[in-house]
Amino acid sequence: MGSNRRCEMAAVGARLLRDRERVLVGVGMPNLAANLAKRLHAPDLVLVYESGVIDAYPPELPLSIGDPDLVRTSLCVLPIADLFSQYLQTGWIDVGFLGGAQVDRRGNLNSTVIGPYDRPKVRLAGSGGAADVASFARRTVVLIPHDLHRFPAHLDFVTSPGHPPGTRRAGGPAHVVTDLGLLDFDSEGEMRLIGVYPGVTVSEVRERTGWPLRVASEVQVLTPPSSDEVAVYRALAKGKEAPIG
Amino acid sequence: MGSNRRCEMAAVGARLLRDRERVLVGVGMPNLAANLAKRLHAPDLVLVYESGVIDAYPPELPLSIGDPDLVRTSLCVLPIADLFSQYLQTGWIDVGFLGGAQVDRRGNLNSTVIGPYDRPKVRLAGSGGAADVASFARRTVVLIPHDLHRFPAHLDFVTSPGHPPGTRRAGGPAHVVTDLGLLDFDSEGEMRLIGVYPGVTVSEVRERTGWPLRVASEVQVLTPPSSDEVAVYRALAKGKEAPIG
Amino acid sequence: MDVLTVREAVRRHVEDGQNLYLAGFTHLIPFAFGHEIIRQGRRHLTLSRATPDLLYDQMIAAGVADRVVFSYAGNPGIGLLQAFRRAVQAGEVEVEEYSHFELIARLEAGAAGLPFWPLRALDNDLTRLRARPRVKSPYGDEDVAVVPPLCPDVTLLHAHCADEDGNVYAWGLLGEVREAALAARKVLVSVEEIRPAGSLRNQRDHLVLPGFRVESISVEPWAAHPSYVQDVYDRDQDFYLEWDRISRDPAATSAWLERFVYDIVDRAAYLSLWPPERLSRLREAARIGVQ
Amino acid sequence: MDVLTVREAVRRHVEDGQNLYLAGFTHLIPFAFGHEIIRQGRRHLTLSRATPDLLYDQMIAAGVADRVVFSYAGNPGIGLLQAFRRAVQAGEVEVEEYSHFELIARLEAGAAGLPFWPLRALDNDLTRLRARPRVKSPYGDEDVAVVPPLCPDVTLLHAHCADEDGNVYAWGLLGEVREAALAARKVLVSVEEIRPAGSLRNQRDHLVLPGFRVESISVEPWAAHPSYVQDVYDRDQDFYLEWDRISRDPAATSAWLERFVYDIVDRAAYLSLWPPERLSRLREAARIGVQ
Repeated sequence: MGSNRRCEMAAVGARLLRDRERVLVGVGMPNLAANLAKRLHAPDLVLVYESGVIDAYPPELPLSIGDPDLVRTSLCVLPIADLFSQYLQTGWIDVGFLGGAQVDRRGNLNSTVIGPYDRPKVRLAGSGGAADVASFARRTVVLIPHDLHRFPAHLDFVTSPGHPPGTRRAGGPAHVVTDLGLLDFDSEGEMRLIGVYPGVTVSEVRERTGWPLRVASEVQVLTPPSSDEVAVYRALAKGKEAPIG
Repeated sequence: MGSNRRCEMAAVGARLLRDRERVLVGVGMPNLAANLAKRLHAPDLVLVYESGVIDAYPPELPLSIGDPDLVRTSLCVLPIADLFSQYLQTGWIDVGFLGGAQVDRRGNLNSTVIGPYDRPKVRLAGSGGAADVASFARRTVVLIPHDLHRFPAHLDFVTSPGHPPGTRRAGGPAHVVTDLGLLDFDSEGEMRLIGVYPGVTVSEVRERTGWPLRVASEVQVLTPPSSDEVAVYRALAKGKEAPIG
Repeated sequence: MDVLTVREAVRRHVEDGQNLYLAGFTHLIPFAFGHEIIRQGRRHLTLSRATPDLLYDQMIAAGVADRVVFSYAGNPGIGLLQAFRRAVQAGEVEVEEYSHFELIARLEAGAAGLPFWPLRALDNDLTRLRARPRVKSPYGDEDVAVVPPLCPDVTLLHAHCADEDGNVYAWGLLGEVREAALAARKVLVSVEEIRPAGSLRNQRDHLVLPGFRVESISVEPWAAHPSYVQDVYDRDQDFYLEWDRISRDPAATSAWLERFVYDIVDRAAYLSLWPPERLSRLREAARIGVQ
Repeated sequence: MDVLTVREAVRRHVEDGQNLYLAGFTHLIPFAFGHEIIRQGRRHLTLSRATPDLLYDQMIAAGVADRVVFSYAGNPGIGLLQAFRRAVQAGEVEVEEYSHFELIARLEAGAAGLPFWPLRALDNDLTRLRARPRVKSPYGDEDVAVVPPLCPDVTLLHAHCADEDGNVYAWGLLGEVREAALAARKVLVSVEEIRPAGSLRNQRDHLVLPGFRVESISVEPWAAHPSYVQDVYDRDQDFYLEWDRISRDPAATSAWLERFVYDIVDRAAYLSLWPPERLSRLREAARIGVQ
């Protein structure tokens, strides 16, 4: 994925966050996009990290959710138990902002295994807080590169729940941001393409999706990153290419 | 109860605490006696108050378990939830050092009501942490003036559990210190007189107890307060007569 | 989050029949809020608090409460709460009673949004009388007691300070303050002082509640008198003793409420009734202790 | 409480087959203890930790573990744990896996001495695969998920400092450190420095564990390298990246373990293998951030 597409992805992700919302920020691209939003249209965005950090404003992009800068700029640091039990479980997190290895048409995420659970072909990192965030945040936004491996017809493992078969649950996945465009979920809880970056075609997106992808009646062409978005993106991403994605 | 008897009671209570033990200290006479112990034979006694204070060393006798001096001299202050759940419930408190309005032959304490619960003749303060302390401390010591009202044949209400009928439970009441003497519990969990202050007779104790009191084969005459004990007692109790008892 | 007077905060957010938790453990007891609730004539309240203290004794005497949920109804270090005692003995208020551990477990269930909270069972008459349910562990033969959540409609608390974003800071004994706030539908806070947004960021160890959990902040110095604020003013122990005397006599109790609650308009008027030397002494005493 | 070398603490208190929790969340990771356990050749351990991190990757590569209890087995901000991944794929270690919330709930049950801990159920494949039990609330129709306690035989942790009474102080991200310690049968602590008894009393907001819950204190500066200690030294991010490369190759992994673990006698020897400038840079970076 080129740097341009990363920037588009970060900008589109950032725009989905509204000022004053409380967003639980996952590592990688979600971290980049949330920090972008906070520096632009959402200065009072409350960045929450599963490490227990509430309302961080890191001067640089933190390398991980456990960066010492997050602590230094935070409102407070909670024991993880309290964050998950008293803030997340009770609905005080507006947005779960997540990455993942794979996503399916219901917005289920797999970050556990490729292949059978008990003898995996590839053993991934596992849930961390992702399953909890996907279950309890008021909505989730998933940021993930768009290709056939990451958008399979069938997930080997559901780590973080999306929408149940046939219905759309309150909460759960609201949007998926990829390096091709923007997707949401229809009233049946099925993923649907609603926007593409300039130069991306709907059929290209379909080709890189492992199931017959639903497409909104009107697919918008997403506004390219503004010069502000590009500038802030570049400053944030500088020297941090390795950890993102 | 005269000041002499208070001093004897505090001294005998204090002597039951061993250095380095963790003692959860109730308000009133237990507070006085525990502070006496810490200033004499048990300098590393860990004074714990149900307000969440761990290892206090108040320069003066605290007026209540919520005294600001307790905080200033403490090792730390815990949320009450953590103190009760992670320290008391798990057996890390060696001694519950309690007062009470009434005690019976099994060491049950009443600090809730005189008369029927739903329409009490006298409504008392209730458990606070006493029921929890009596249930979970490794042993309890009760400090209480000795008279027929406070040692009834039958309690109107069991606030803090003693020994169950017919058996002695692990933990539970170990000693009762009164202004007449010292009592323990035999292998059946029944209260038993084991010591009297100089000048107190066994029959006097029996007369002021609401049931036929068991008496050890040898009742010792308790060593009177030493000059050190008297001096420290006086310094602690000075100007604090009202709250004690 | 709004910055409101105590009067306005109570007017907007406290309603007849609600379950209130006026939090603060031995210090930080929100007397200004309690007195304002009396003055505004709220009725049929459920007053929840581990340690009702003098504040609930006064509120019960003023007739605002139908029910008290508590674990220790004493005048700390002094004796009983006389107005509470009388009201219970006369059957004028209902009581719902727990041990400290049980009551705080109820708040923990509320703060975590769970339908119950587990703890080891107490073998006492409260357990027997109220037939406290138990739950069997699916991991063995043990069963544990469980208590239901306590979710106050409004939790009111006093703190050392807040910033303009509503972030609330306090230290010293916090007892069950945090849980009582997190379990509530709404949280109203009075503070000794308010500071500019962002200026307390280096105080993160003292953060009690982030602004997004707070409905309103009211700047009200001395709002906790006669209780105390660690390092700011000491407990007015003389008044705790005086109240023991006043509250034994219903007429004296009414007279006190007339003079110190009903007849005044706000906290400034309340404070003007106390000799300035008495208040300075309490400030002094608190500062002597500060290292 | 004893003051022991890391070697002596491990020798006395860590046994084959135990369930260990090497605590510390993203910082304060007790590498000195972990390396000593490798050196002393412990076997058949269960390694529990929410975030296994490089430390468990190294311990797994060294063959000390039969089983890993965890919730996120990643190299933070970088990718996967390669030795862990290989061992799981080859069936050489068993995994027992949770979400963060579930794993920490297990520690809370352990710390409270209860047979289970409640939380809202997760509708995912881990729940289905492991048939996580639920418990019905006696207060309504809801049921909740419950997890069993996790009680490590030994929890080992690193902290900023301790006093001679064994009281342990740390700050910054504490994650699940306190619960992991309180749930354990024994707690071993390494610290950057030890101070005279009583001299840290004004640091009560940073107290993690009172001395009476601690088995031994070991003074071991830099014990958390390559992880960090807030305000003391920064994470050695270059090594976290290097490990990603080293650990992809079993031979390189073994060579690293030979050089940095097996071939040295203690932490001082380990530190002598790193360029002093590199370590000073990490100290410098941590201090720049301190206000």
